Amino acid sequence: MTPSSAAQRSLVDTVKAAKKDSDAQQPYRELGLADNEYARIREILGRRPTSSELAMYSVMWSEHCSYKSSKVHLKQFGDKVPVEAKDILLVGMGENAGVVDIGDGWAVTFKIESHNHPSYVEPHQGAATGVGGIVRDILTMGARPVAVLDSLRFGPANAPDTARVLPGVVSGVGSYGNCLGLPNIGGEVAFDSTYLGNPLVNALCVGVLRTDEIKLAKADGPGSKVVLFGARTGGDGIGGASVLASASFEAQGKTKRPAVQVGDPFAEKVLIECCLEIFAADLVTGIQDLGAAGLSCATTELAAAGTGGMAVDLDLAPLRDETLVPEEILMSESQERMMAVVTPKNLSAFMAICEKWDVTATVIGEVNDSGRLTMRWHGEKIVDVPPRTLAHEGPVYQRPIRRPYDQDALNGDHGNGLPRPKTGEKLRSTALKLIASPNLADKSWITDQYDRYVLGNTVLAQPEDAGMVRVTDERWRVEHDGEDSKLGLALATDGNSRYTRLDPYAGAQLALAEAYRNVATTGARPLAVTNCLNFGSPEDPAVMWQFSEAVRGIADGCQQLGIPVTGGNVSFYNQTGTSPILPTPVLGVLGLIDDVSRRTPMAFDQDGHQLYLLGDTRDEFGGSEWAYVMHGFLGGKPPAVDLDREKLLADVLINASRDGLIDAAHDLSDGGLFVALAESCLRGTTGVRVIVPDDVDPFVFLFSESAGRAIVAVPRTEEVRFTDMCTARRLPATRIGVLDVLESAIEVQGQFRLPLAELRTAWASTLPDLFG
Amino acid sequence: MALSKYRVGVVTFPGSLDDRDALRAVRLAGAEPVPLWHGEKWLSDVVAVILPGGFSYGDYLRAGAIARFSPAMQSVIDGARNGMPVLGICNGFQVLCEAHLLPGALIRNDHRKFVCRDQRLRIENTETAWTNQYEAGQEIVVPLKNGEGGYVADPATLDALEADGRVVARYLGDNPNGSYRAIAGITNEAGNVVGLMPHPEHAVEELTGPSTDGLAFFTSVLQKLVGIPA
Amino acid sequence: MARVVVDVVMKPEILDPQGQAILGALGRLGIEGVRGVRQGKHFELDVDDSVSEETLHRLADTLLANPVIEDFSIHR
Amino acid sequence: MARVVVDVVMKPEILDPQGQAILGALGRLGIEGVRGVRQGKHFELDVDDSVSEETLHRLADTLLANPVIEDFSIHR
Ligand SMILES: Nc1ncnc2c1ncn2[C@@H]1O[C@H](COP(=O)(O)OP(=O)(O)O)[C@@H](O)[C@H]1O
Ligand SMILES: [Mg+2]
Repeated sequence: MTPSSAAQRSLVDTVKAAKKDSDAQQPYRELGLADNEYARIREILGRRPTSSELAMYSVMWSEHCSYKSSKVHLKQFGDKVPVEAKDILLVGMGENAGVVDIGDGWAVTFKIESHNHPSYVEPHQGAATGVGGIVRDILTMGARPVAVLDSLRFGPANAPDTARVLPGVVSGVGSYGNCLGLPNIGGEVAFDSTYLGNPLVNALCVGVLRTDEIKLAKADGPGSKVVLFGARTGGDGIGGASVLASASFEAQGKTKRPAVQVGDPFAEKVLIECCLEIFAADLVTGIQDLGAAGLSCATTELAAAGTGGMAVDLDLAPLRDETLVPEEILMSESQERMMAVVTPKNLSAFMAICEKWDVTATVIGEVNDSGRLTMRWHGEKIVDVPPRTLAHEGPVYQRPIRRPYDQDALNGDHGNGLPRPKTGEKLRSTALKLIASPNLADKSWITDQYDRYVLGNTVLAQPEDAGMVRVTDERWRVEHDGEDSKLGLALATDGNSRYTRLDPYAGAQLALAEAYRNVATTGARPLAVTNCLNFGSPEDPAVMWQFSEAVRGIADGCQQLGIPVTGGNVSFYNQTGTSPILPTPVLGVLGLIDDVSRRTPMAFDQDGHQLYLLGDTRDEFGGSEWAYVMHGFLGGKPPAVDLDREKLLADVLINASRDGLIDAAHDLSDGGLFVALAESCLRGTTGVRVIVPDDVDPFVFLFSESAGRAIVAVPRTEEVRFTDMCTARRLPATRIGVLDVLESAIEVQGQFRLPLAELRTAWASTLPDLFG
Repeated sequence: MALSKYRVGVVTFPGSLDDRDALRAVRLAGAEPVPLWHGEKWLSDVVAVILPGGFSYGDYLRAGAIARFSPAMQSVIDGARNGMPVLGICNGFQVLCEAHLLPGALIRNDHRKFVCRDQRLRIENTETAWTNQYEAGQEIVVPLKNGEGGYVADPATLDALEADGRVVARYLGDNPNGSYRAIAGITNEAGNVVGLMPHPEHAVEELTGPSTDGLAFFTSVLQKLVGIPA
Repeated sequence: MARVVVDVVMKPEILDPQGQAILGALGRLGIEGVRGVRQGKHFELDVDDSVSEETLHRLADTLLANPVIEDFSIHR
Repeated sequence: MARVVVDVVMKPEILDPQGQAILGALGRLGIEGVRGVRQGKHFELDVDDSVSEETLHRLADTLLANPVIEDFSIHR
């Protein structure tokens, strides 16, 4: 034994000691536990917790892990699961990620998660480890991760701190995903001063598995071995533990532990391949990734979900830093680690695969039926707890809720008096200014740093409305004469914080509707939903009102659209000082397409195709990009939500794609029709000639953000069939122009003409000019 | 003669990423794709080898620096010296340079960012084992994606490469990574070893690539093996 | 004009994936006896004599190193 | 056990984009008087005393540096 471990051993707090000096003072408040929470821990244990137990309760009962403020609200997602969705949900909320059945023996798992605060402190590593964490969640379900998306929010594009945060976040998302070999197929980027001191980094991962291969986080079968594998445990991300350490070890001159984690994507790539080989050989009975709360979370969740007991020798955990004490090991958030439950019979085969991939694997414990999770440190018992009390029976709060005092004033200040462009010339300059504004400008400075091709199944990627990948693998080809599957899945994420500030219920539904519409625009049928709820402090009743309204909006919206919420993540305490960020629920929608070759892209490439606008355009500028860019104004009401209309629109887009009636389609959202036209033209090779319908104001026509709309390019030969379809289904479809290869411009007849070259320069130069 | 009897190997190193894509391209070209593991010396009777893209060993030190020492590479190096066709794509190109099968080196892109985009190239040498199905001067579009894709070598080496016609492909339009003389790919003197920074294996299917221009790299090697002159 | 060297290394408690990868490769190279490797950055600056210690320190602290995860040393 | 440092720098004739970028950023930071910056790699090795000079040289020459583009120096 080295001298340092001898020293540690003598200082370690044991169950025996805790029974003896049950009244010893403990730094539970510094660890974020409330008086009543600490009292409950004592009640559960019948004594004071050991410092290791205190460390475990403090992380497991934190807001982040226990969902103590959000649980009562999130319950609605389960209660309101649409009937039509029940039989596709193979695994619902509560596991690492939900799993949905997509037919042909395939299943899909997907989830979005935040890594906001670390990305502010160390943008590159914070964002990188955010990607790493969500990928492990997907892997844990038994799936091969097949794509990622990222939803990003930064302060003003020209703010000096954005120049620090954005390039780091982008290189972090990029380098981690690229190095794992996962195509990045979509996401979003938005700028607003609300995020200056608190950027948002939300990452989504999707994985594919066979329906009979789902893995769950449970430790089943007494005698089974508990294996910790992957990277060694270091002192990463245990800011909280330093409180404990300093309380007991200050005299020893303990160094401060870093609050940020550094990721090793190469280690994760190897871990993924190693796990997939282990899964294919069917060698685990349960598996859990180590994310937030590290070993505390993995051991308690596995034990709580299985036979019920587990005994761990914590000193067997391989360490990167030999000076770590048990409390720190339990709280460490070192990346690229997994925990598996393996029967003794399978153990040697399991270890052999780990060896092949050069992955460190160590048996650190065993499953039992004691109903207790116990841990020893060099033979001394330091933990003895009922695991459910950590994993599932944490505190639950009904936080006070109050509508913000300024909500009525905000909604009443509708901005109808804001000066609007009246002449063709003014409309033209408005169009140019909008398209060059950071929120609407070309994002390829960012997305060109992401590999979208790797794995060879990417059918659509950014800037398309949704990313789409083919679902196929070697096993499929073997079973189908060497042919790849035609099945595809589509994914889109959306969120609009201004809409949500104006009306959190409607704003969240608008985000849901937009992601849903984006998926349908590509020809895929929306199937399931994930969400990342980025809000301020739950202790602020006004924030809690926004939160509860948003959750209610999502739950009701999903029920109405007939697609279930399968999982997600809550990120509270997004604030600068005491100012919360604008409420930012980000919705991810997954869709399915039977035949990827029928996908609908956004590019206008087809000379002479007729341009149709689907849906109704109203005078709706509350929370709009126009009000924000041209007037710096936020007020009024967001656009009206009509989910039945969204469903109808989606039906038409999906059927038209399947029947070959449309060759291009693009959803209308921020910036309205003009922006959609510009994006489709710049993506393709043709210009458009557009006619403003007689009874419509050109400004409203071009820039309103009414929901439930899309533009489509219809071949002349299919025009009758297409319009018949819309008429039969009662979807308003207005012919507004024609694609024209000779007219290399957007020409709005009678108003203005904007050459595509000029448009492209304005659109494409904004981000490079800012970020180099 | 049926082409598919030809076994073309793709080496997977820890951290290889585009190995599956390379295997798919081999299959679509009509050969039999054979996955090879970096830890095995035995090349499973393949007649040609592809070193795929990715980040072998994380590329932390220098791209390709560690992979070159693997057992499989020892056999690949021997094979290459004896005329076996070897194609290194992206990370594979870096490995070939580190292994001194090709001259020069690849360094961090001059703009210091990873770049993924559809790249126009001109095929400059159609005599190699991997490019004989292209026409001289043919322009193609294939994906490019790299962080360390800047090709560098001393002026004498560059001049020699040019003089011998060993520049296989050159970037057209903006130089995407600062490569000297816009070099995208080179070959050895014998023309059996080719290193290429862009990714032809991502341009073999209409559905998933910007074009199918990349397929000819994989059919070229079959023509070479069958012995039909290009 | 003076040559100043700034070396930047990861803080000891932070994971150094680069060093780990090199350590793993040594076995294959047949090199024994290397117990630990950490990889950092090495900067060589040519600076006017007028440049003060404080300036160099600020330069290292803000641009060359990220003090959240890295330590640096300056050799003039 | 000994601490050995190996510094690796690009040969002068090879372009160093990272050094250039730092030079460019100095202006924005308001730092004057820095005329040139080159970025290289810095390795800290913990080696047994038994490890010979030749072994270290081989390690630097074959693994840590690529002699085609880089020079190295070893400090024991
Ligand atoms: N906003 C949300 N909507 C639906 N499910 C949620 C949401 N937030 C969290 N969940 C679910 O709660 C469970 C625990 O979440 P989390 O702690 O983020 O998982 P993990 O432990 O894998 O990081 C997961 O099943 C997750 O999907
Ligand atoms: Mg998890």
